[in-house]
Amino acid sequence: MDTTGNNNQVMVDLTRVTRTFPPDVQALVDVSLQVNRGELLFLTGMSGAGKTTLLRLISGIEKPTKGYVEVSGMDLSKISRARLQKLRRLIGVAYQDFKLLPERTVAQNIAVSMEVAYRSRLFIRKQTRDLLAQLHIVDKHNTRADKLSRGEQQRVALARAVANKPDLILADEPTGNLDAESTELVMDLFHRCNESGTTILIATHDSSIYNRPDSRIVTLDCGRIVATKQDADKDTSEPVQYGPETLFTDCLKLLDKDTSEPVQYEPDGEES
Amino acid sequence: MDTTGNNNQVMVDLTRVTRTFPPDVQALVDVSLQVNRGELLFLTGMSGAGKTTLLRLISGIEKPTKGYVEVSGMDLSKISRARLQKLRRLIGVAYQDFKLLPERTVAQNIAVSMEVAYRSRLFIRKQTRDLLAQLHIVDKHNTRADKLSRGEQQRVALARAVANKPDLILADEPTGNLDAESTELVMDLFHRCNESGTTILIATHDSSIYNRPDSRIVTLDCGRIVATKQDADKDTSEPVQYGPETLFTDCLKLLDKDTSEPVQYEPDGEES
Amino acid sequence: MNFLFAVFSQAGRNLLQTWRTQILSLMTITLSVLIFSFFYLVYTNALQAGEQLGDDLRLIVYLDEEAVPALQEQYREKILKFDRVERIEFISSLQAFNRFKDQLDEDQDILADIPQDFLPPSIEVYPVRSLDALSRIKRFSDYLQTLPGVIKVQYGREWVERFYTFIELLRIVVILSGSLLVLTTTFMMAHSIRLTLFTRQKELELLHLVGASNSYIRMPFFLEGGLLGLFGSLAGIAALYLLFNWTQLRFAGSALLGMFSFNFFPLPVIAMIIAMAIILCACGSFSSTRKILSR
Amino acid sequence: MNFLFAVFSQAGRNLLQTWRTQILSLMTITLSVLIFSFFYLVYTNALQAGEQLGDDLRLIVYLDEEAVPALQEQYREKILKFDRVERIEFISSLQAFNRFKDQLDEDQDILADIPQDFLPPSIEVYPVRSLDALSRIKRFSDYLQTLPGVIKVQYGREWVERFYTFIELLRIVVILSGSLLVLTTTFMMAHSIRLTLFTRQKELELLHLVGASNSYIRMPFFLEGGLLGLFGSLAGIAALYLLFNWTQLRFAGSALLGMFSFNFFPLPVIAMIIAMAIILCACGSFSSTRKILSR
Ligand SMILES: Nc1ncnc2c1ncn2[C@@H]1O[C@H](COP(=O)(O)OP(=O)(O)OP(=O)(O)O)[C@@H](O)[C@H]1O
Ligand SMILES: Nc1ncnc2c1ncn2[C@@H]1O[C@H](COP(=O)(O)OP(=O)(O)OP(=O)(O)O)[C@@H](O)[C@H]1O
Ligand SMILES: [Mg+2]
Ligand SMILES: [Mg+2]
Repeated sequence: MDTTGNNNQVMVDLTRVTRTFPPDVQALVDVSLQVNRGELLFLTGMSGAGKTTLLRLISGIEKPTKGYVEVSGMDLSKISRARLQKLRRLIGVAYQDFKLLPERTVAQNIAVSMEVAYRSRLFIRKQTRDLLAQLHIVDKHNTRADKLSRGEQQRVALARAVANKPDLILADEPTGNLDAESTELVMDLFHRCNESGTTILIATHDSSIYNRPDSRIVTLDCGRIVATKQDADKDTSEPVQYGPETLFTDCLKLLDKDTSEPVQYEPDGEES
Repeated sequence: MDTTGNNNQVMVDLTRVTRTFPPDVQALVDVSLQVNRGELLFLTGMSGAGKTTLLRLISGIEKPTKGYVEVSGMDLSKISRARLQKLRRLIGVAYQDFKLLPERTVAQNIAVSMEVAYRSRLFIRKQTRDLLAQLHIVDKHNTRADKLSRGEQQRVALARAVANKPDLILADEPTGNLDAESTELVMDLFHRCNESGTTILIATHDSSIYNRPDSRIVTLDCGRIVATKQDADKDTSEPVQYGPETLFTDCLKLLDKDTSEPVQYEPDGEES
Repeated sequence: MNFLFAVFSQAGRNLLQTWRTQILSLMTITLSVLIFSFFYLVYTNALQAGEQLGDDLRLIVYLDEEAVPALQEQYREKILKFDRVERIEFISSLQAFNRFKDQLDEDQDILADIPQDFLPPSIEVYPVRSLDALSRIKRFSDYLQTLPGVIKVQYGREWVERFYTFIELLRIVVILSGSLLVLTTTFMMAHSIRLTLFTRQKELELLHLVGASNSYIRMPFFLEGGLLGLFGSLAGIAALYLLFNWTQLRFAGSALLGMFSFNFFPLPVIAMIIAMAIILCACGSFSSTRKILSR
Repeated sequence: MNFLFAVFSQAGRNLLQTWRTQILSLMTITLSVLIFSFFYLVYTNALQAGEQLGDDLRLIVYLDEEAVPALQEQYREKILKFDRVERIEFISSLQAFNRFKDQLDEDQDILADIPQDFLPPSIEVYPVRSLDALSRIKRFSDYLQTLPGVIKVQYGREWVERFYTFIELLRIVVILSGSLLVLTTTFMMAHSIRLTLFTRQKELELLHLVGASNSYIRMPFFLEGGLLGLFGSLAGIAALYLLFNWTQLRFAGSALLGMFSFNFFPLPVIAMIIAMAIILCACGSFSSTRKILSR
């Protein structure tokens, strides 16, 4: 699979990215992050820290308020729509809310990511079969997505993200609904992909999957990168370590809100 | 709050309940389970084991194929629609897929469960405020539900389940999208509810929340109850311990499928 | 108290929150009411016009000799048997001659040498003025022909037939397009209801799940439907009224409107249309929730 | 190859999977085509009928004395200046007397004593037969009145006016209901498209997210729209044809249809209607995706 754009070592490059939402939510503040090709990176942080927002910026669904997002050497704010579409076909995203089509079968859901890249039917069938087998849901091949248990849906979403053999996989909380055993299956799949050269970003709360010695972990807190645990055996040029904040403090923004400016309730507006 | 039906000690009583889905999915097989009033019970099991199906049977959304489901002394298959509706108002359910209304604000979403019970506006406002504070999402009071992060949505779903001070709380994977700290908040909330007499059933994969000494744990595997870890200090009449199966075996049904009857792919039907 | 409050605040909130769909629904209802009342107005006015047009629709029955009073009575009896006849008038030869003279106007002198009884005496029969009567004139004329002493029955056959044809055509057009429109509006309503259900399905399911009583779920729909019906039909009637006035202004000068007097609906009819719209919308909206509640 | 295959299988799958909405859309299109072609048919036939009805629409210009050939030429010239005149005919006193005698039929003997020139000579003017001409007759008659030697101009003024009125009325009804229907069908289409988008929104969003190219997303819509347009318009035309035949059978006996010959559309018109429907539906469906793709 050819990668569009220049072929340097950096897959994802965020430069001082800030993303705010109206009215005054600061989802990401001044975040800089480089992810090399072939890396497996874990993104952690409290709920609401900005992990999903970061992944959405990388896949071009969200635009940064400030700063630059480069993927595979291309600045997302500058490329044409057609190029962005091509780029997206090289990125497999497993969304936190899955985004499955409820009325389609499992096989059809997985096929979507390959069909848009005009893969042959043979390839599609083989990939679907393989992935379902690896994730232990072969018997759900022709079941409608909305008839699946939540954990099965999660695995289907993962299979879809991986199916088209993308260069970059973004997995948002990929094991939230999975038991220990299924988590193992999923992580095996990711490791296999990673070994064959795919760059993988995983946003997760599940310490059992990121507390391995060989993983690089980036921790967000209230939209800022507060800690980076460096991968031991791979060398990256800049070991980032921001600010004086402690890990997992209760969100400062939240505390601020609670004390200094009392939350407004709009006594009449809330239920009429 | 008055509980309809006779006032015996058993809140939920499942008697040899079987639930199958077409074409041949056995979601629950011959399950018997008693939950006493005021109990806190954890339901675990692999993905696809039947936890959600069990909870849906208890809240009357799903009907058993065989067997009886009694809640608060009433057989769900026999009571009238109006009674079922009344009963549901006494059960708070936090769904695995949240079922929030995306276009309503957080406050409106939480208010729904209280409004259908014709609570006063004052009560609704106070409860909403309290719960949001307890779950650390006060600042999201007037945010639309679809603008929240997934973990925030999960907490809103929990708040809605708890808001109407129900007699029975069914929480399906309540911490799947939450970090350790938020999980703590949620479990605190559950414990407080439990102490004030509410019966709570929690379906979860998260061993960090059920591996406490004082909790009763029921483990499902392929629709059957395979193990029950008895609560140490409370006494219940029948400590159930089924079959010779080991805990968390790979699903037998799945293995069966894989070997004896090869999965049919419908070569032509899958993508046309 | 709490129930009523809950229902009203539900309905209000829904109207606010789904206002785009609601406006589409409102316009659907407005359009439907406009269409129905338009065709109803055309139909009633066509009937009225039909009644007015009969004015000159007399049949002239030529007699072979002057009818004496006794004979006149006999004729009158035989002709008035038909309840469709408004009045009859006996015209003697002399009266006919005078009329002819009046018609010739300035050229009266050409009649100077002609005997005053050269025109036969006649009976003029005025049928009841209605659309309906037009279609029977031919049969009626055939009947009159059979009376003793009648030479010939004359009427503006060609014109009457054409007239009849046109009214009939108008009627066919009105009825066919009316029924097409019934189909269309039924369809639009179906579309509207499907849209409403699509936008609300999630909410209804949730309400169902948290144990809302049937009336809690349905009453807001009923209220909203009623409100939409009220405003939609008011707007529809108003639009029709504007259209009606515009037409009248537009054709104020032409002979067309000088001939017939067109009338808008009287108030009771308007009230009835609005009431019907409210009831239909409220019930339609109410019953649209049935499918979801039956689960 | 792969692209075409993907697009066709997408379109096919969508038609299968959302067939309930598709049937609703198909019926919408059928109804719209039926309505449009119905009014078009009524309108063209009304125009045709209007041309036929002018048949007896002559103006009789009474002259004070017999016109000699030279004078006749002069009159002819002056009258034919109006391009709305089809032909004129000179009637001498004798010809008029003979016609009157024919009209009186068996009662011819009453004319025995009357001089053969008691009726004035006249010119009969036949205007072009068209709806349009009707409205000008009064003005034309006024003009003829000013010609030298003309005593009086006579025509079936009352009837002509009424006729005109009715044709005008028919036209207003057709036009007003036509425009109401344009509104209605526009509306139904809007409803239909909204419904389609509602049922497909999730899918479109997903396709967008996984990087489907614009044409991959839009072509199936284009194809489906075209197919719906084709089948919808075929069904609509078929329905109209059935309706047309039913009407003709229904009124086969009446004078109405004996007078005018009503015609269905010729093939080229049918082909054009179908082509228009296909193009409109394909483009409408195509452009409906714009909103989602612009994100
Ligand atoms: N579209 C939006 N509009 C407004 N606020 C938003 C929007 N999307 C996200 N936010 C807010 O931005 C913050 C970060 O959200 P994000 O989804 O990135 O968190 P997260 O780290 O993924 O959390 P979780 O672990 O709960 O999924 C949250 O406070 C959220 O409420
Ligand atoms: N409506 C349905 N139709 C068909 N099969 C169903 C339906 N609902 C559930 N199933 C199947 O029943 C089995 C049990 O489902 P259930 O949702 O109870 O699992 P679970 O224990 O909640 O799993 P998870 O932890 O993944 O949520 C699964 O194999 C699922 O595919
Ligand atoms: Mg997230
Ligand atoms: Mg589940």
